[in-house]
Amino acid sequence: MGDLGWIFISTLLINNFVLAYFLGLCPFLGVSNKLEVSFRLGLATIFVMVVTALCAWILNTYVLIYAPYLRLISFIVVIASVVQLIEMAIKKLSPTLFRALGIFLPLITTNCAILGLAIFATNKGYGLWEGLVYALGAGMGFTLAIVLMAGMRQEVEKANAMPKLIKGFAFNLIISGILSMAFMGFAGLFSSS
Amino acid sequence: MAKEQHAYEEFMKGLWRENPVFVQVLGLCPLLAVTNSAINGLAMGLASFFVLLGSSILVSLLKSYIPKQVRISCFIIIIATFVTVVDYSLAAAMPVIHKELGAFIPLIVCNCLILGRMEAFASRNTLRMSIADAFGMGAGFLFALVALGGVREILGVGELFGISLFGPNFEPWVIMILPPGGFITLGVMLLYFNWVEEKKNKLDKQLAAEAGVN
Amino acid sequence: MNLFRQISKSLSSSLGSFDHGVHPRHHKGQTEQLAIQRLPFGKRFVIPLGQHIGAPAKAIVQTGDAVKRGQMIAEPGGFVSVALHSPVTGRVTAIGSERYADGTFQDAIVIEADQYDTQQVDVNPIDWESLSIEDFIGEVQKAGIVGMGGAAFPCHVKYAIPDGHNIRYLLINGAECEPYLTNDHRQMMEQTEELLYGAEIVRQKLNAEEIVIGVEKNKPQAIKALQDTIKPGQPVRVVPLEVKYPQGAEKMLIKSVFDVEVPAGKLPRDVEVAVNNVGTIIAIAEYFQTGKPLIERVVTVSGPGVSYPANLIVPLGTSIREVLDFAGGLTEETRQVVLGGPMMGESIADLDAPMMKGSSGVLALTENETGRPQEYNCIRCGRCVEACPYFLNPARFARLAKSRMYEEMAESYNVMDCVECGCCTYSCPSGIPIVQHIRTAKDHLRSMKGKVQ
Amino acid sequence: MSEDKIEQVAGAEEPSPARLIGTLAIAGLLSGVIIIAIYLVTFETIKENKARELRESVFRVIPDVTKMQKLLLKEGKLVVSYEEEKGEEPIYAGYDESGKFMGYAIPSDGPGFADTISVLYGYRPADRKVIGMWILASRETPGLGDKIYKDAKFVADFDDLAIEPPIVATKKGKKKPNEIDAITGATISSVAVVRIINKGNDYWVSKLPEPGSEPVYIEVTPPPSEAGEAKAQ
Amino acid sequence: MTQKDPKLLIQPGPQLRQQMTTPVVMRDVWYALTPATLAGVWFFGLGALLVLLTCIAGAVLTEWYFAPEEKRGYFLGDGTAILTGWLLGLTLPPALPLWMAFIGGVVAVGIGKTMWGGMGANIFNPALVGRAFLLATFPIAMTTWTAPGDFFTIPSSVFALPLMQGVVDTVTQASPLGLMKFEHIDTPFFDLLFGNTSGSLGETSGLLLILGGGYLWWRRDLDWRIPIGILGTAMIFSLILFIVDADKYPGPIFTTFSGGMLLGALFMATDPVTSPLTKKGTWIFAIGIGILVVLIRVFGGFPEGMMYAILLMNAATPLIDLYTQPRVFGRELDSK
Ligand SMILES: Cc1cc2nc3c(=O)[nH]c(=O)nc-3n(C[C@H](O)[C@H](O)[C@H](O)COP(=O)(O)O)c2cc1C
Ligand SMILES: Cc1cc2nc3c(=O)[nH]c(=O)nc-3n(C[C@H](O)[C@H](O)[C@H](O)COP(=O)(O)O)c2cc1C
Ligand SMILES: Cc1cc2nc3c(=O)[nH]c(=O)nc-3n(C[C@H](O)[C@H](O)[C@H](O)COP(=O)(O)O)c2cc1C
Ligand SMILES: Cc1cc2nc3c(=O)[nH]c(=O)nc-3n(C[C@H](O)[C@H](O)[C@H](O)CO)c2cc1C
Ligand code: SF4
Ligand code: SF4
Ligand code: SF4
Ligand code: SF4
Ligand code: FES
Repeated sequence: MGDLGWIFISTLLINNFVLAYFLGLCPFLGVSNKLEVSFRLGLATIFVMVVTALCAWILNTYVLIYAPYLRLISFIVVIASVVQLIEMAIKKLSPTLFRALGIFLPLITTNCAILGLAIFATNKGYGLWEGLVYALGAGMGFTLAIVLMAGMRQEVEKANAMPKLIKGFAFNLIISGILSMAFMGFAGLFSSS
Repeated sequence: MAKEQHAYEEFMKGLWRENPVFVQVLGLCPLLAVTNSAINGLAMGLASFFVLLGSSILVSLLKSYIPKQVRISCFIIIIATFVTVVDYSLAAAMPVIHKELGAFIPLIVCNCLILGRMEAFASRNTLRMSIADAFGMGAGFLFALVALGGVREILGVGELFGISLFGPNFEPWVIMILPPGGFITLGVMLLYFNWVEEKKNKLDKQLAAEAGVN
Repeated sequence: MNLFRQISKSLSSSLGSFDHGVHPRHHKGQTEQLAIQRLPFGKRFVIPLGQHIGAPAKAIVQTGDAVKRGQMIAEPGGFVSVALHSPVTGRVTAIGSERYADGTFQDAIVIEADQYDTQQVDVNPIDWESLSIEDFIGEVQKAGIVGMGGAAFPCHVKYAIPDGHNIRYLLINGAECEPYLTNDHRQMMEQTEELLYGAEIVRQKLNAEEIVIGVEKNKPQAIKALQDTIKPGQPVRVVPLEVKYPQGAEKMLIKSVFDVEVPAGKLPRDVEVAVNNVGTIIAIAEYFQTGKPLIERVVTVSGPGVSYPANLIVPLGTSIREVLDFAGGLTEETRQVVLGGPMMGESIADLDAPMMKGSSGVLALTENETGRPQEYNCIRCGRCVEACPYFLNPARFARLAKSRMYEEMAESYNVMDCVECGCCTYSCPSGIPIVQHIRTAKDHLRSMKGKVQ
Repeated sequence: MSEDKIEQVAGAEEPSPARLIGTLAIAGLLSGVIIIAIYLVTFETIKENKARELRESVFRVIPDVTKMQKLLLKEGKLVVSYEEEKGEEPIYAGYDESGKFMGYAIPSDGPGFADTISVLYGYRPADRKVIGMWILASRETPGLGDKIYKDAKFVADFDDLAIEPPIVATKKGKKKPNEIDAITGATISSVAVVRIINKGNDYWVSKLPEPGSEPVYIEVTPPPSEAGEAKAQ
Repeated sequence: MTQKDPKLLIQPGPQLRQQMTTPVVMRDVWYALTPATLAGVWFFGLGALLVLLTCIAGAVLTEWYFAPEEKRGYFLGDGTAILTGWLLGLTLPPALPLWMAFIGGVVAVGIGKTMWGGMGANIFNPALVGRAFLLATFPIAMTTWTAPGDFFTIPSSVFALPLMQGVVDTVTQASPLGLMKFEHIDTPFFDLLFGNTSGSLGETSGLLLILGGGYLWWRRDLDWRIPIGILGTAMIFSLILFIVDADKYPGPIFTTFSGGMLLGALFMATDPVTSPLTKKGTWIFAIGIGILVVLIRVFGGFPEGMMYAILLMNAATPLIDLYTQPRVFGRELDSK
């Protein structure tokens, strides 16, 4: 397994952002009731993450070596502006998508998965390519998790059988727990042999 | 005096009745990510508390100068500033804890609880009320973090704040400190809150019914 | 992928069948060797005005009127409606509310038979060859002929082919896939000539090229009788079909015989086919040969709860009780009496209700057949999905109906395409009355639609 | 402040873009000032903490050392470095009180059971042996994988370990000088540590100078932390 | 009024039903499991029987506790709680402390089933949820395999006090999968077939498991596509690897007969509730499991991947169901 390959598999499956790092829980729990929307949000997240990785690398390489203390602020500001641009673009290109994602597009910005990506990639000292692959893996891992979750939630909501008491967040958290348990099966993948 | 009462109300609201975690289910990411022990929960809780309090004060003070159009950006900048302050202070004063919490301190910026409070409360209320609110919400968040961290630590390693509870032969429940344990424990705690709430509602109804009969 | 489809397609068509469906035991042994007998005339006949799909007929006789056997007593109430005729010579004793098989009350004409009449009718052949298609349709409507396959849909409506459509095949439905029933079987054996004669009439009137008769393979005698009677050069073909329920549902039959799917929401004529039941065609033949309208039909009386099962010619309007009594009455063990086949038929609430044009069978069932398993939650075993001949998703229907998500059933899962054949309920190990759920959903959806309009 | 006043502020006619940008700029400036202030206040301590941590780790993996210095690979040669330099992986040389070279501390990382494991290990070129191992960072399972640093016996296995042929983790009891005992229940993590060290050796051993010609400890230079601090000021 | 025929039933059609009912299906699975269970108890001794019974007790008590009072008989009557506990028990190490087994049963039914609304509503296989929970919670106890031994000797670990560690005082021995994964040692085929190896309580006798599976297939209780799909895929995948490097990777026979492969493929992946509805979906499900098992076994961190493979495909089942809806008769004909 090459390094890039391992970075990808690792963030996609083993260290899945949602299921192992608890990042991006708000959209994961908030939007995962509709499959279609989840999938689109996933795609949007992949895109924003890749852009973020690019921005983070540029900032790291050209700005932050001179002013490390600006790391957090500059990440936030740059990512927010980029997402703002994307939001405007989506509004123009696909009003349906814009409506479907509703309030969640701005939430992607203040989504800790995005900031977490930038910070983790920096902490790990990833270069440009590594950072981009990391972002791709993280975004796709997020999409995978949220799409699986949405499928399950749609199913159980149709069956509508669960006890009233547990409906809602408690239930979704426990499903996430089981999913996270299932994803533990990927631990150690490609690192044992 | 009435004011005093009010502030107290705000505080209790955040701590229990509208607990940001157990009732409003906000700020889950930092909550789950760091609560594999009570001490980490405490540290994270205090850090968030500080950021919330500081930002609330600043936002409440500056609210009339911030134009509506850029208020979110301003809030974020303010919050990010306080987070940076916490980050550096913690790194300087408590390097061990800082290493444990790792990358999650900067992520306080994204905690929607904090931004939400700025938007919904601090930017619309007096300094005094904002402080009370920040105290309440911060304490509520802190309480949730410590509770969750405590449960996970007790079962996960058989200790609380590093003090062994069950003796050396205890079989730790490893899952509790792993990610699935975080999800499941929080889910079960929410379930418990729902249950308490429902019981209370039932009791209230019963009391009301009895009052009606009398 | 395409290749794969084609192979599977050619395979399935060579078997002469459709996909999915169920294989209930067919229980036809009790009656399949019994020749058709005539049920003696009873005393009191009840002729409901609305015994077919469409508008009820309008009575044209009054209480006290004397009527002759075969005389028209009600005229069609619209285009999708047919005439009614008196099954006996006698007197009209009442016109009013009478009890139906399902327990409801509906308007009917009650006729007291004249005990001393011979009940003979004059033979009055009709020269069908000179009739225009419009007149032919009028005659069929006047003869009161409806589909005898169970639905009792006015037959002439099917023959009113709109411009731009034409019929290439007249498909005669001799599948008789419902367990227990053997009336079509016996008619194909005993009235082969009439069947072929009637088919020829309809073929010529519709300008169809060929007559195709689909018969399930478990009726070899019927297949042989048909093949022996067909004259060389006659455009008639007999197609043996796999024994499987619901082979006789018209869209399944068309798929089995021609390997063509009738698009959802479309009719057989859209694929250039007209489908008629064996009994329907024989009724047409009899009408044009002798002038006798639809006043009696062949009924199978069977089931473990009947002492002497039989295939009977029953004058319409005879009470179910008389039919059963003729067959030796019900045994002690009988729990349920069903009008029609056991899959599509309905339970009878009242044995004094009359036999109607669409009543193909009277079945007496015992605990063994009627006992229902306790209902359990759906275990998603997929048996219903594998059973549904329309490739619907009954498990999903059951689930959605329980949470009252009717709209989604229609929008995402095409519940309205369900023909209520019952395969899903039949196959469900958890004893879920899926068809019932579907009916509820459809009713709800129809009433919602009504409200919107 | 009452609700309606807020409404007033909000409902007033669109503030000019200049005002908006101005507000943001002021906010940015304000926050910049605060951030730089806290940075300056804490910088020294943080730097010191980090340096101390590093020193502790290095001292842990090379026995009997009291001094260390950072080395970087430049044009194929190891040179002493005092500054933060990007792009190059540093290693550290340890010396005893008398300034005698004792060994290198080499950082290396690779995939473990959960996430990347970062290892620092001591290497003595004289007899081509690993002389100590310490885990800098890992997310291995508590109670299982974390034995790679909590299990003293496992850590001790690396105190005297030949690197040729490449180190192997065995489950049958170590017999050869290049073997360590895998931790029962954490075989994967044990093997991962071994692989990470082998990877470090593959990269570094050929690049190190001949035994005996290691860079000497240069007393006069200020320690790295002071260099950094000087720069910041 | 016609009250002369009071006995007549009025019920909606269809009047006929096929004979199989859900409780009968579940009981068939009990019967199918019996031979392999007896063999497991025979090899691992009375301790194993205790572990199994404790699991069942945990599962049944949980079902009983959460069932509405008036419907308890109905809830327990379908036989699935016992089956869940039983299957969970079969996947556990024979010397597991009883208190852990009990917790496994409680979690299996509580989180795996009741929480979702009872039988039929769950998405994950309850027994495997229980097992996954136990494995992640007590990883050491759950991977301590005892060698088959004396029938009457019960390892003292079985009686460990609640919350306390168990001390295994009988012979422990790596399971065939562990030997293969970490030491590349093959186990003789004969042992795999007859179960004289260490491993989970009920997974060791390949032959008897196949016998039980065959019975279920004969009774039409399970969908043959699932075991065939899983085993076929896993065999092909491992054959390819075996050809690439026979020393490093296990061969197809070993893959099929070792560990939980047969138990999982025949009894757990086939759980109708948690597998797709349609034939096409079933194939996708089975092939997915086959690939994941070999992937995890060969390249992953665990010697055994069956449980995770099934759970992961369980999670994907709603999506599979959604995208393998059969084409409704007479619809979208032009898309052919
Ligand atoms: C589930 C189902 C089963 C049917 N089975 C038969 C059958 O066995 N024989 C038959 O003649 N008609 C059967 N029908 C009715 C046919 O679909 C069709 O309406 C009939 O053959 C048309 O002829 P008719 O109008 O002359 O009755 C069935 C319908 C359904 C929905
Ligand atoms: C409004 C309406 C118009 C119909 N027109 C025709 C028709 O023109 N030709 C035809 O073959 N069947 C026609 N049908 C009958 C159906 O195709 C079908 O035979 C009838 O619903 C009974 O089906 P079954 O006997 O299979 O249950 C019509 C049905 C309705 C409700
Ligand atoms: C929840 C869980 C966590 C585990 N964590 C680790 C780990 O961090 N490192 C490791 O090497 N093995 C870990 N394992 C065990 C491995 O999967 C594998 O079984 C073990 O390395 C085999 O070693 P053994 O053959 O010595 O028992 C874990 C197992 C479970 C169930
Ligand atoms: C063939 C077959 C296999 C089954 N496998 C399992 C299983 O692996 N685990 C389980 O908890 N229940 C199993 N069950 C029982 C039942 O389907 C299960 O408890 C449901 O998931 C409960 O809703 C099985 C049932 C059948 C018919
Ligand atoms: S707003 Fe932020 S903290 Fe709140 S739930 Fe959403 S992501 Fe979590
Ligand atoms: S009407 Fe029903 S019983 Fe008769 S042939 Fe058709 S499907 Fe079979
Ligand atoms: S009743 Fe409807 S859903 Fe059920 S099998 Fe028949 S057509 Fe399909
Ligand atoms: S046959 Fe019954 S139990 Fe099986 S999937 Fe269909 S509805 Fe569910
Ligand atoms: S807190 Fe992580 S996405 Fe919201």
